[in-house]
Amino acid sequence: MTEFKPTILAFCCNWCSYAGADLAGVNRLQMPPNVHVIRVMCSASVKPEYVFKAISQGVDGVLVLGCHIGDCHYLTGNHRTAKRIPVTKKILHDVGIDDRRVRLDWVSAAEGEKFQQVIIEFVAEIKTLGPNPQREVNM
Amino acid sequence: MMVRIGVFICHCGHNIASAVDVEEVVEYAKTLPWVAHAGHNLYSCSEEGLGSIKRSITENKLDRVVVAACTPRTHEPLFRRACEQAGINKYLFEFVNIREHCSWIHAKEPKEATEKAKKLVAMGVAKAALLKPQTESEAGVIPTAVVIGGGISGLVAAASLVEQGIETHLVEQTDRLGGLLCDITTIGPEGRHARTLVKDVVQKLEASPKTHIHRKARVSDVKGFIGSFEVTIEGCDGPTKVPAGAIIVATGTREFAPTGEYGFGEHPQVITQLELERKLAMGEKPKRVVFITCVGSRQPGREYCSRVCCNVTLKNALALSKASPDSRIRVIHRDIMSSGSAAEKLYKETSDSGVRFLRYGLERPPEVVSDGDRVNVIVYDETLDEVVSLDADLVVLAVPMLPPDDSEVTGKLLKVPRDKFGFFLEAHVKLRPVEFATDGVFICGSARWPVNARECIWQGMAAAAKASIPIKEGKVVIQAITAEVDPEKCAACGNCVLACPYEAIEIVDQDGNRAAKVNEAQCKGCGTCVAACHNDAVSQKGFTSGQLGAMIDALVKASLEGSR
Amino acid sequence: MHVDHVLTTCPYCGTGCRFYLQVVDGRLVGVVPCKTDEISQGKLCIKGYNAHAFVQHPDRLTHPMVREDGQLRKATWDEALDKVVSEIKRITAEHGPDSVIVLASAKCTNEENYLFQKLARAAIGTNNVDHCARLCHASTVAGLLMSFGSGAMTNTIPEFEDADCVLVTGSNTLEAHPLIGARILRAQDKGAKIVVVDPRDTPLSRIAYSSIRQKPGTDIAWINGMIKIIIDEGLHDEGFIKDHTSGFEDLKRIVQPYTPERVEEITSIPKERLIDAARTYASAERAMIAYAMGVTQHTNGTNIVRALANLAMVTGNVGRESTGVNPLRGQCNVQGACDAGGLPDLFPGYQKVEDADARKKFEAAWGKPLPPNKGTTLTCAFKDALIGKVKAMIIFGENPMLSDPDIAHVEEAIKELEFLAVTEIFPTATTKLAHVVLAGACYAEKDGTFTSTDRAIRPVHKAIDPPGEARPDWQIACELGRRLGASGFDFSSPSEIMDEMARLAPPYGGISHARADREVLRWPCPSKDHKGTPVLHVGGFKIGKGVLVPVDHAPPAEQTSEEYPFILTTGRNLFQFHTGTMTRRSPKLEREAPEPYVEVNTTDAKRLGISDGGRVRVSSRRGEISLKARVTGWIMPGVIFIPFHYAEAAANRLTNPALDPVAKIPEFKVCAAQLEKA
Amino acid sequence: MNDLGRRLARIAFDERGADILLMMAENQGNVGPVIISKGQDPGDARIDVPYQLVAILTNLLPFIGKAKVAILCRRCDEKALIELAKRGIVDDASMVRIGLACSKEQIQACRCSDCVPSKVDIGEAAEPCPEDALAIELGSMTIEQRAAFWMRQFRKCNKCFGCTLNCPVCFCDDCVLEERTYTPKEGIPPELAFHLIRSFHLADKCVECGECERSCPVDIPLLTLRKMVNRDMKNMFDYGSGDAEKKSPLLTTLDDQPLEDDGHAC
Repeated sequence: MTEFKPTILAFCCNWCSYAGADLAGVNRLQMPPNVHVIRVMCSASVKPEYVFKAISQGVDGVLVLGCHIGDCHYLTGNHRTAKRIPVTKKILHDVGIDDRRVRLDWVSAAEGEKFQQVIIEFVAEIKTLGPNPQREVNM
Repeated sequence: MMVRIGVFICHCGHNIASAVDVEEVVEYAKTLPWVAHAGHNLYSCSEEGLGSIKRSITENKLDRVVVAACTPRTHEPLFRRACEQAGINKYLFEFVNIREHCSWIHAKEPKEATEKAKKLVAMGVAKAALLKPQTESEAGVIPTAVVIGGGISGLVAAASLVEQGIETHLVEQTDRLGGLLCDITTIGPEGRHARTLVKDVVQKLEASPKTHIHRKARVSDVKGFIGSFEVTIEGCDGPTKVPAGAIIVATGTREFAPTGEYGFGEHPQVITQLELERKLAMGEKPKRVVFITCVGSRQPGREYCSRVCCNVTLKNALALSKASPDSRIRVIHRDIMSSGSAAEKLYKETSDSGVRFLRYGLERPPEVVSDGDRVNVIVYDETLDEVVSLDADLVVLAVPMLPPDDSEVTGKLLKVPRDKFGFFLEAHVKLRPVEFATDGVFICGSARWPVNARECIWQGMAAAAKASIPIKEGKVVIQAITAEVDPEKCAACGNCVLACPYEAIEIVDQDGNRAAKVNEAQCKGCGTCVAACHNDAVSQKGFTSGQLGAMIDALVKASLEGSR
Repeated sequence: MHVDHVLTTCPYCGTGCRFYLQVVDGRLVGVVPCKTDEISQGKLCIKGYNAHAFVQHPDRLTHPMVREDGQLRKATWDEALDKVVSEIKRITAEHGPDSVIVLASAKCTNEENYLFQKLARAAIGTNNVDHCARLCHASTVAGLLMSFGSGAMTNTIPEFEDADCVLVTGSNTLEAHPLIGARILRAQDKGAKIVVVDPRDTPLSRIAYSSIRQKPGTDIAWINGMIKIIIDEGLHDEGFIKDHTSGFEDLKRIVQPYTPERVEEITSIPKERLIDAARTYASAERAMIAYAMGVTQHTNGTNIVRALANLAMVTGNVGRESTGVNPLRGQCNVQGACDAGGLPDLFPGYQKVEDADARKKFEAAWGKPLPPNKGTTLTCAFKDALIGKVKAMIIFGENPMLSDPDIAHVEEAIKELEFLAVTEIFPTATTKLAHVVLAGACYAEKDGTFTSTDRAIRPVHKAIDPPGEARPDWQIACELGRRLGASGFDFSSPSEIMDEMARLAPPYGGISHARADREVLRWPCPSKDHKGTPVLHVGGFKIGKGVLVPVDHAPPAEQTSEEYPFILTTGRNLFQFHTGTMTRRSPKLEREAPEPYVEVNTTDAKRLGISDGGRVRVSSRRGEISLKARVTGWIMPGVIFIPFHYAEAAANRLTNPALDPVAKIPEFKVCAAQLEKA
Repeated sequence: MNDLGRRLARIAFDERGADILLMMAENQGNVGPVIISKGQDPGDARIDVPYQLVAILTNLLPFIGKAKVAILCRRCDEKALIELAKRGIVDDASMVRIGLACSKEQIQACRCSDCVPSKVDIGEAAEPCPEDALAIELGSMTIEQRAAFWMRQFRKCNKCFGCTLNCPVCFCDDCVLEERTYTPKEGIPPELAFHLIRSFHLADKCVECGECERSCPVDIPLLTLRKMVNRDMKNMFDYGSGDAEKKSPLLTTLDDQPLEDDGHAC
């Protein structure tokens, strides 16, 4: 059996998490190569539809990263994220998809290390969960 | 429509090439749909690199460009400009980050890094194919500013604006200018005379024909957005509508009235710092004075430190101590917050001058007992571990500064946020100080947070400088990442209206068809509304669901095909 | 504002779902499924929900047109009808009535089809009347008539959900007959075993108990193989065979060589799967067979149908509820068009034109001598046109330029015609070639009845007026009949037409519009007090004994070769219907399946460097088309599939017009093709 | 015209001043929706066939204009109208609700826990059904079992869109599920995302009328899924659809957590 290499998608807001990811890079913080970042302006623009789409097409895990509550470049944008993503996870859970495949976290522009930490933890978690069963469906 | 994408992979010297096999990524890019050309550069951002991209655009008749290099946060403008120079709309450019997000963080896994870079490029290409040319809209700017608040911050801001030749309306609630400084003798630690300072600034202001001072007036309505606000000023002669390009909020602060605390309001000997200032201004020199600090602050419900009160206490204690050799000045404090070398010097000087400092704790606060003419302050001194009784002619309470009563109204008028205490919140403390997140509205002085006069002056100047930028430029460019509504699709359910943090969306009736409409100048491009819309009637330029969906599809395709 | 909810029957497949058309001030705005309908039970498929969408499309034909100087131009009804009549009169005068053919329509009502065949037989004087049943279930009609004495579905749609086993073959039921598919799924939810035999994985086969893929064109082999296993294992119903069938010994003999091993060789069905399927089917208390064009559209289609009938009879699965052989008919009224006599050899009610007694009855009723010989079929008519035997065609609502095999030849044939009149609701590839185009009314604009695949008479009600000057086809047929000088074309309503048909066609004897509105009547319904017949052949066959007809496997007409190494098979998808005349003008349907594609097996695609979504060229000995590849594991290697809905890449440019000798149905399901990356 | 029809017409037109009445009636053996204006014959009214009248109404809204509409309303319909009014889709003031108490059988069929309209005009209030047995069973399953259950159900889906078309609170003319943005696969069954996205869209508005489930040709227990998500919304945000006072928690800020500006500390 070949080793399971998860495919992970991360949505990062331009102002905090994407910058945090950049900082991680600048500091050469090493992390597993499974995460692919899509830059959005605010975590609040991440439609749950994207998460559902990715999961149902076989992506193994989805990260949604935004500014800390109170730090949102758009005042209260991430407040909506803070509510939508938990609902997204619940719905996945209800139909039998392990909701640990989706994670919401806050990473500021200064938190390169936290970004690294989140990636390392998430990739490890997804590896323990194994491949997304939806992969099979879509083959 | 023809789609011909050019993909340029950057070596970034060794920065990328040491981990990512650039040539392999180039070969991969050539197999992707719509890719008409794929190449690589040693340094894409160099003159040579940019030149080769521009040449390739012409030679290969490219209509979209994808550069896989570093981070868009620093280099996107550069490549966008290059595209523009080569005749491609700059919004037909897509940046793929394979340095910060790939080579640097997977430095020891070249194979994996290369595979990831391929996927990132595939995602970028998928998005690029769906990019649409955008026009940045520009809006004119009315060369007028409105400053709300005639305290020292507002005065300085207004003065700074008129000095730059900008027509400025200053709106003051009372009939006097200078705000709290009018009630204050000197401002420390340097001991400048407050009124002189105010007079200087007011003179400068009044000397300019560009100044319009509205006394006994308030702002009753604000419409519009950066560059074209319409501010209604309610003055003695009724309302005036002032068109303005920018607004500065300098509504200042007020002193907390500690009614009921330490006999305040009960014993005439118990007064606040500001009342002491008035007495000092009238030449009174009380001898036995007890100062109590942190009255009503740093405690549940008002947890913050008001920052200015300790220094004011020190300044006044020192002044009284120096005024008569037999004075007995005592300061009962929880901590002395006097940071900075000047303030520290003041503290030392005060202490050396014979002022006695006693420390109390929140759990055992001092008590004020009156016997008619005099009052006694009974305090448990934590340092001495004993209860001390201090007799006093005057007890001065250092109370925190509060936002003005009408800060909520002001906040709503301007659609700017306040914190839980009612002070205004700027857009970002570090990235955008003195600016509100709402473009064209600025903040200075103690309305933002209690600050001393010196800081008020800095902030007033800073806010004026920021406010003058759009006015001087005469236009504001709106980056084409705003939200737009397809009225055909829109069900007018109002989700976006509720979700928008900027109140930039409204439901309008157009020929009987109700649909949401985005005010572009008010939209900041966060996309919150996009996620709130269930049928994709709202989309964000440059981040459409089609584009992001295509990125996901590309990742899935590249990953699943790879795993097969 | 005036809102009406008009109860009518769906114009798409033959399931016969009923819904309310929402009409607001003469405008169709939506569809509400009828919750009290026995068939649809308040549910519909996506086509049903969009059945209003095309009706008021701006492309609708709103007035008659005649060709002048090579161009079609607007004409008055008088002008257009007179033109048809004068041309038909001229041609019959010169070449005899058999030089004319009338194509009836599976999209028109029973009443209209009755008139179309009457027009051909009584007004023109020819039995040359046929319709697209020729292309779908001609082999069913022929095959089941021979085996059972009746050419229709033996049982009813609701019975599917109570079966213990459903053997589905050559039917993509969930897509082509969604609500029948749903009933089959409900049976599965209740514990039934579903066995699907199909060269492609279908949405149904993917959920079924057993999904078996056979090489296209090898059906008799696996059916005979199953019969052999059943007999060998003693799973056959001896009592039933003895009491109700004839020819068992011959059958037993002919299936002997079809050992599981040999069947595997021919069909590539693993023998264990075949054995399991045989046991599952034979041991079920109530087992139903459902099939569609995957069975019928072969040069030996009639024989495959007979083989299925054999399978059902040897296991005693005929004449009881939730059993039987159930051809699923693909158009709203393809059953009714056959019932109403839109066939060259049959009067209404399946009475043979060659039968003198029957002829006498109709001659008496219609007051005119009728031709005694069988007419020509639709498929043969095009060949006849090429050799000058057929000179004129009157087509009601069909589009042979997309639906018939080898379109290039169809076009050639049509161009040979001296005269072509087409009644249509939309411009089609066929109307483009017509000399006269008559604007017809669609299902929402007229009254009448459809007969669904399970023989239920389903009322159609007028919800709105036809657009512009368009007229219902029954009125057009009446006008033509009258102008051709025939009597018996003076109907004032479809209800009157049904009354005449009921008098002449015994299975419809008890049918009237009033009854059909209140009751679900399934023919045979011989009298006004008869409740209709849900299950056929209860207590035995009307013809005495069911005929077990020994049939042998024969290879398809066209074999793969080095030049054409793929087997091309064709069919439908869920979202489009037939030639797309209606569905492609329904935005929500078109959006679901907007462009033609060819399904290619993953391994074949890899070998040829074809990527999913990439463009490919498919060619056969007859033509070539270019379209998008859909790479999938759901089709066998070596087989490709193209839906035939799309004019821009018409599958029927490639298909083989070779015919079943009995039913004259073309072999749409198998031809040899080449596939290349474009 | 039967008695019930007469009564409905009286309530709608005479007592409550409606211009049109939306109800169900029997005609030639079939029961269907009927819309009549004042003075028109309501026919033989029926209440035992659960047509989703609010969904029928929303389809007709563009044509109704300012007319005052009386509508036969179960408790769930009432809640649906509230959700629609909250979003400006219907004007609450132009709605005349005729309260219909559901029968015991209907309540059981819907596993309905909130079944009595605010005012009962027709029918008799019956006991609610406390819980959805399937939801409980699914809740007690392992996640793999639950996935197996739903995947088997969803594989039956043949994308008729009956669940959206007949949904009283689905009001978009064009649905994203009809496009290929989130469900790129052509053909059936649709991807899992189809059902997930629909669940999310309904999270803050489903009134559990059960019409999706009744409309489903392949018997997917969609009402159970709706109930599961609604329970989540209740647990997470104390939100229940059909309450005019409650804004969707998915659109508002985090109420009880005021903004904190970390910057002040520096």
